[in-house]
Amino acid sequence: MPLLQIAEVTKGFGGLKALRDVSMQVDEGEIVSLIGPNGAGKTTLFNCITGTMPPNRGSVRFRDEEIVGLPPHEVARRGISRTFQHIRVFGQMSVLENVMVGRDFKGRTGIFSALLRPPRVGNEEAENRESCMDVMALFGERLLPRLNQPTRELSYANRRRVEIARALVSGPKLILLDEPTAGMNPNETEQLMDLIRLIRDRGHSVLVIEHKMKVVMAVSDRIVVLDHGEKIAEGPPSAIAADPTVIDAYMGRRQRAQAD
Amino acid sequence: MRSSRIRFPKFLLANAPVLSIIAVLAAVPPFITNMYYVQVLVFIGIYAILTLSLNLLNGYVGLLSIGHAAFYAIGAYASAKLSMELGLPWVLALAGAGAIAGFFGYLIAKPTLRLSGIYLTLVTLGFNMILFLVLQNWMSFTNGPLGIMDVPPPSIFGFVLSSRLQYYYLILALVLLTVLSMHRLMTCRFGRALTAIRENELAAEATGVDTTRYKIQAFVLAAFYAGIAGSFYAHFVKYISPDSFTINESFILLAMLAFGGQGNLIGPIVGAAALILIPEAFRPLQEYRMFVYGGVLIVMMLVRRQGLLGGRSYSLRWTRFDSAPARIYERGDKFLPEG
Amino acid sequence: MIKKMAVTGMMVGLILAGGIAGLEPALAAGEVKIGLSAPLTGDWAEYGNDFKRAVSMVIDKVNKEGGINGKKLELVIADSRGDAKESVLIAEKFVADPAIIAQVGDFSSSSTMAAAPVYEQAKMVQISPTASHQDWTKKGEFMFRVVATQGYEGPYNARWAVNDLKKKKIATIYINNDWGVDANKYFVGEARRLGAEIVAEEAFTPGEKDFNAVISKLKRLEPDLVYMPTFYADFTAILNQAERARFKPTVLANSSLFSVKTLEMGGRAVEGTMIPVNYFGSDPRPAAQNFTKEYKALYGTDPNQFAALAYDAAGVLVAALKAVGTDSRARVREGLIGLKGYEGATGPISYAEGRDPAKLLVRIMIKNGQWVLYKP
Amino acid sequence: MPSFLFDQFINGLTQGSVYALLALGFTMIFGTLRMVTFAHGEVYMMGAYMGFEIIRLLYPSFLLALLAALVATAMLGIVVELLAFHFLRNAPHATSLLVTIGISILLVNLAQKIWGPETQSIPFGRIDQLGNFEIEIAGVYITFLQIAVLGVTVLLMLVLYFVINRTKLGMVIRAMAQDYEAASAMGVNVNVIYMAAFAIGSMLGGVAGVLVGVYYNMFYPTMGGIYGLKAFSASVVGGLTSLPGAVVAGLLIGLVETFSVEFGASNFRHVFSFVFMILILLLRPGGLFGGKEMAHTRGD
Repeated sequence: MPLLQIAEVTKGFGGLKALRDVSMQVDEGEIVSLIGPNGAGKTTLFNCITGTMPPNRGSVRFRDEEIVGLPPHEVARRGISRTFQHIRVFGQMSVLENVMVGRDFKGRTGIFSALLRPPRVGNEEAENRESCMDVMALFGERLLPRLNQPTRELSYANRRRVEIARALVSGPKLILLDEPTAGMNPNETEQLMDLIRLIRDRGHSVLVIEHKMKVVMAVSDRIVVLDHGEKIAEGPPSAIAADPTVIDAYMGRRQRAQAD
Repeated sequence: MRSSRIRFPKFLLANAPVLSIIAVLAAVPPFITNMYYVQVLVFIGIYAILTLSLNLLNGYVGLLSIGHAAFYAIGAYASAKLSMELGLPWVLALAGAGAIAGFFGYLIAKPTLRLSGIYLTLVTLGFNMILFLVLQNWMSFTNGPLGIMDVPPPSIFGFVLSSRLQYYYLILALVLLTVLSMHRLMTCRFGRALTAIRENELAAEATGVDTTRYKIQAFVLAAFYAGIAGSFYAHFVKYISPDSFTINESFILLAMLAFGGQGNLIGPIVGAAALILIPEAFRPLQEYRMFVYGGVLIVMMLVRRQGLLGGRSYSLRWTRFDSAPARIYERGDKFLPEG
Repeated sequence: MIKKMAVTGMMVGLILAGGIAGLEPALAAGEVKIGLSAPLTGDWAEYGNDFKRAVSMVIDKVNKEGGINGKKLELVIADSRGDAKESVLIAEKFVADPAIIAQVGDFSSSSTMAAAPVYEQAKMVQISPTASHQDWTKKGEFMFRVVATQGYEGPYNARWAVNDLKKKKIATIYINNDWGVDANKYFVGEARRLGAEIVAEEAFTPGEKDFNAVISKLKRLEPDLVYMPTFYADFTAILNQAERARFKPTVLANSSLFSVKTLEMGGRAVEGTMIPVNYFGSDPRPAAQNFTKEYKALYGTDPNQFAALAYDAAGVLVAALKAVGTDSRARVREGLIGLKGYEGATGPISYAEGRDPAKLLVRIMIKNGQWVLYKP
Repeated sequence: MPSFLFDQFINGLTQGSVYALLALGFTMIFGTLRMVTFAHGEVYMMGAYMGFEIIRLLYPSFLLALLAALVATAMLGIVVELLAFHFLRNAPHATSLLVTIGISILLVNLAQKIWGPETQSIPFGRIDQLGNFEIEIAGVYITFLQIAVLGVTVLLMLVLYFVINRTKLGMVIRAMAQDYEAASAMGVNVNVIYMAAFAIGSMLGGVAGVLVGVYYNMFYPTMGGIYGLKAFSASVVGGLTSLPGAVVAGLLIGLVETFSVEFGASNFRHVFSFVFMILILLLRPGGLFGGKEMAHTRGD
């Protein structure tokens, strides 16, 4: 039974059809890459999965439960966390606080327990801090020295790492990474590839949108290719690299442009 | 294991700045002979609570509400009615007033939270206008423009307040309770969720924060605190009428918050104090006083838009003596910059 | 960096200026002060300034005549903006200054009532020229009123309308503030008791300008008299708009309308309006004549009802001080109660039977654009 | 239709056109700047006083009065835009809102100092010289001023509608309303256009001031207050960015208020317009005619 089952998802904005009958799946412990030219509907598919923008038609089943129509926070609580194409961190909050928010939905401190502060609240906070430290340790020296720094003062790559740490800290079953290596230099990209593998080894399945073919080919177990809102190919990296329709989708555009 | 004997002085030293402020506020007033100054402090207390409650919405969650005086009014009228017609002792009337104001906060928040920015602001403005007009025209219940008179003084377990100093200590206690409760709320999961909503609502939602529920809770809390301030005002002045709760009152609260700075617990208090002291200090100018008020507002917004103390969160603790529960994140510790 | 300096400079400047201004002015030995709390800004600024002019006139005159037992009187004026919070703080400021022996003010009932407990506790006389809330004087022993309450003027007008003018179908248009609500309630109560039929009671929110809707409604109901407890601005607006709609009812109103502004802004639309007044420009009584002459000489305009009431408030206070001296606040109260035969601009004032003075009302009306004595 | 209903209908239209005229100014300013201003009531008041001074002192002609009001309110509008928006271009809403509140406090007190707190009016002699004929329809007398207010409102709306939708300046203003950074990237001198739009909005306030001031013949420093907020609710109900919406909403509110007086709830007349505003905000956040997409948070 696949972890994530997407069937005939369609999403339109007025006349424009961003996604047309897209079906795919992600299995336990798998790294699936979602590739395609700009505007192919990749981020829109992410938004359909996470509930930010529910699809017009089609179903998304996660661990055999239909999640279309659920608000984004319910989807997150069921074990799907995500990062965004344009980094969305809580700028004025410190790095530690940012990551702690990722795990806060597991806590039970409401208004009254916050006011009365039973010992449970203290333990919960400490426990939360503890798991945040574990996750941030994955990034070695990058985040740990900057725990109390406001996130807006961090470099682009570090802010991206905070976003990933925030998505990881709640121990999601499936993590959606939206162009994680965008804006990173080759060295940082290399480190991120190791991180993605590490994430998979720690038991999280990964669905990643990526443009750098080097990363896609090296990291993915399977690749899904979207073009103009339609799935045009799916399969292991080797098959996709040789697939004529994929090449046409990427290259064809240039040839057709030259022909006109 | 640290014995508590050593921990207690550490606690004192760490919170020395806060404790010393409270000590001064508690010890000095009995020696002030001129009751006028004590009375000004009482009004600063009332408006500090109101501005802090507005800060919950504007400062922490980023919802611009310009009708906050409506909850202040609901608290005042509810408390007066509860104590005069149901004969409730003041403490219950206070809690009742807060609860009723909170309930109205819920009524306003529930249907309007899916609206964005300026539209939500306009609903709060509309609500303030409607409430003012209802208070002014519902003769049978609120006695309309004649207002409600002879509101009984507050009494705590039978002890009836009479001297202005007693009122001062009561409002001081209420302000401290407000600040303590807001501090506790803000430094745990609840506070992080509100700030996350302000910083980036979409990311907060995707990270598992039920933004709608938290925004409603923030509204209910803000209304509750404003209701508490309203209840104190009613029993302190003992006469309430609609024209103390007009839209101008909401503008004054907004001005205090913007002037003092929002997003932390100190800015609103400083703002409330400043915008009560300035008109009082310039009273001899009589009608030119309002020119100073308007002018100061404009200059502050142009020169320092986050207000005097806005834009960052302050901790009044001396971290060197921090006796907070044993720090468990050693790994991060060794990287932490000193102090 | 400049911004930082600008802000700190501004704050330091404010605090310094505030500190100096807020300091208690050094108490000259034996100096006696009277406090005046009135709305110098805000919606009721106009009437606050009437207070300021009339009361300063009285104080200056007394000082010219050598003050009270040789001591000069100083007037401390504070702007309450007609706001309850401000008037409570002003009350505290006055009460805290030992030199202030009594207080005149405030204009609106709400600010007067909010401040009453402060004056009561300090046993300082609070005399309001215009506060009309029926139960205000019950708030304490030190609350004195100069204007006749609506509990007195309302029934008086009702008797005038029903018994003397023989009107049976009456409508009312009243301003929806504390004064207007009382004025309407007591008039309508008495008028119904006397057998008249009240066809409509129309309240309007202060600041309202468009009365066409109310006028069209009343035109349909055809009342034979319209009772209008309002101020001159709303009153003239209603009647101007009524004239345009060819609706010319018999109009009875209140002493609040006695002012040259009513004539100026009303023109022919207000012809025939009848009102009872305490003070009346061409009232032959010497007290009224002197006041009118002095006020016109000093300020160049004819005084209105509110100026006359403030003039009398200061007048009775001075009379009381002359009687009981200026050393104790509480004795000022006795001075006022013991006042005998005080002739004010608004008629004789005595607090013997109670602190709501029974004021004799004179009936006047507008004829050829002038206020004249009313002749049936 | 019984004559008194028709009579009230005319009253409703006149009252409504006053709100509509004022709402046009709000809509113009909000439509371009996306900023709410609380000083517009006071700009309207200043415009009224300008008209008052010209007609009273100089020469009782509407045109001259309107001209003076236009010039004064345009300058005032530029000052407000400069203080409240120009320097605070990327500041949060609340900051600019507060500066406009500060400005409105200053303007009211300034007017109280210059013209005194009491209500003033144009002497009757001068008013009649402005031309005061009436027409009578079915027993109802409609004065020249009532027609003027309604006529000018509709005229201004058409002119503005044309300017906004058919001229180059209009196109630029609409572009800036969507995304002023993009517009400035396209070489649009954003600051000048903002000032122009704000000046036009304020001039609308000036026209309203003269017309409404003379119609009611009442001039006092706090005349901007309740009318400012009422016009505000009209422009919100109209959709905050739609000029025809503001006019229709203003007329609608005028009619609702008038008939609420007719059917017995005269002191609740003002409550209806704000209840009306909240209902519209909840049910049709974009207002009657406003763009729908403005209201919802967009996920991207």
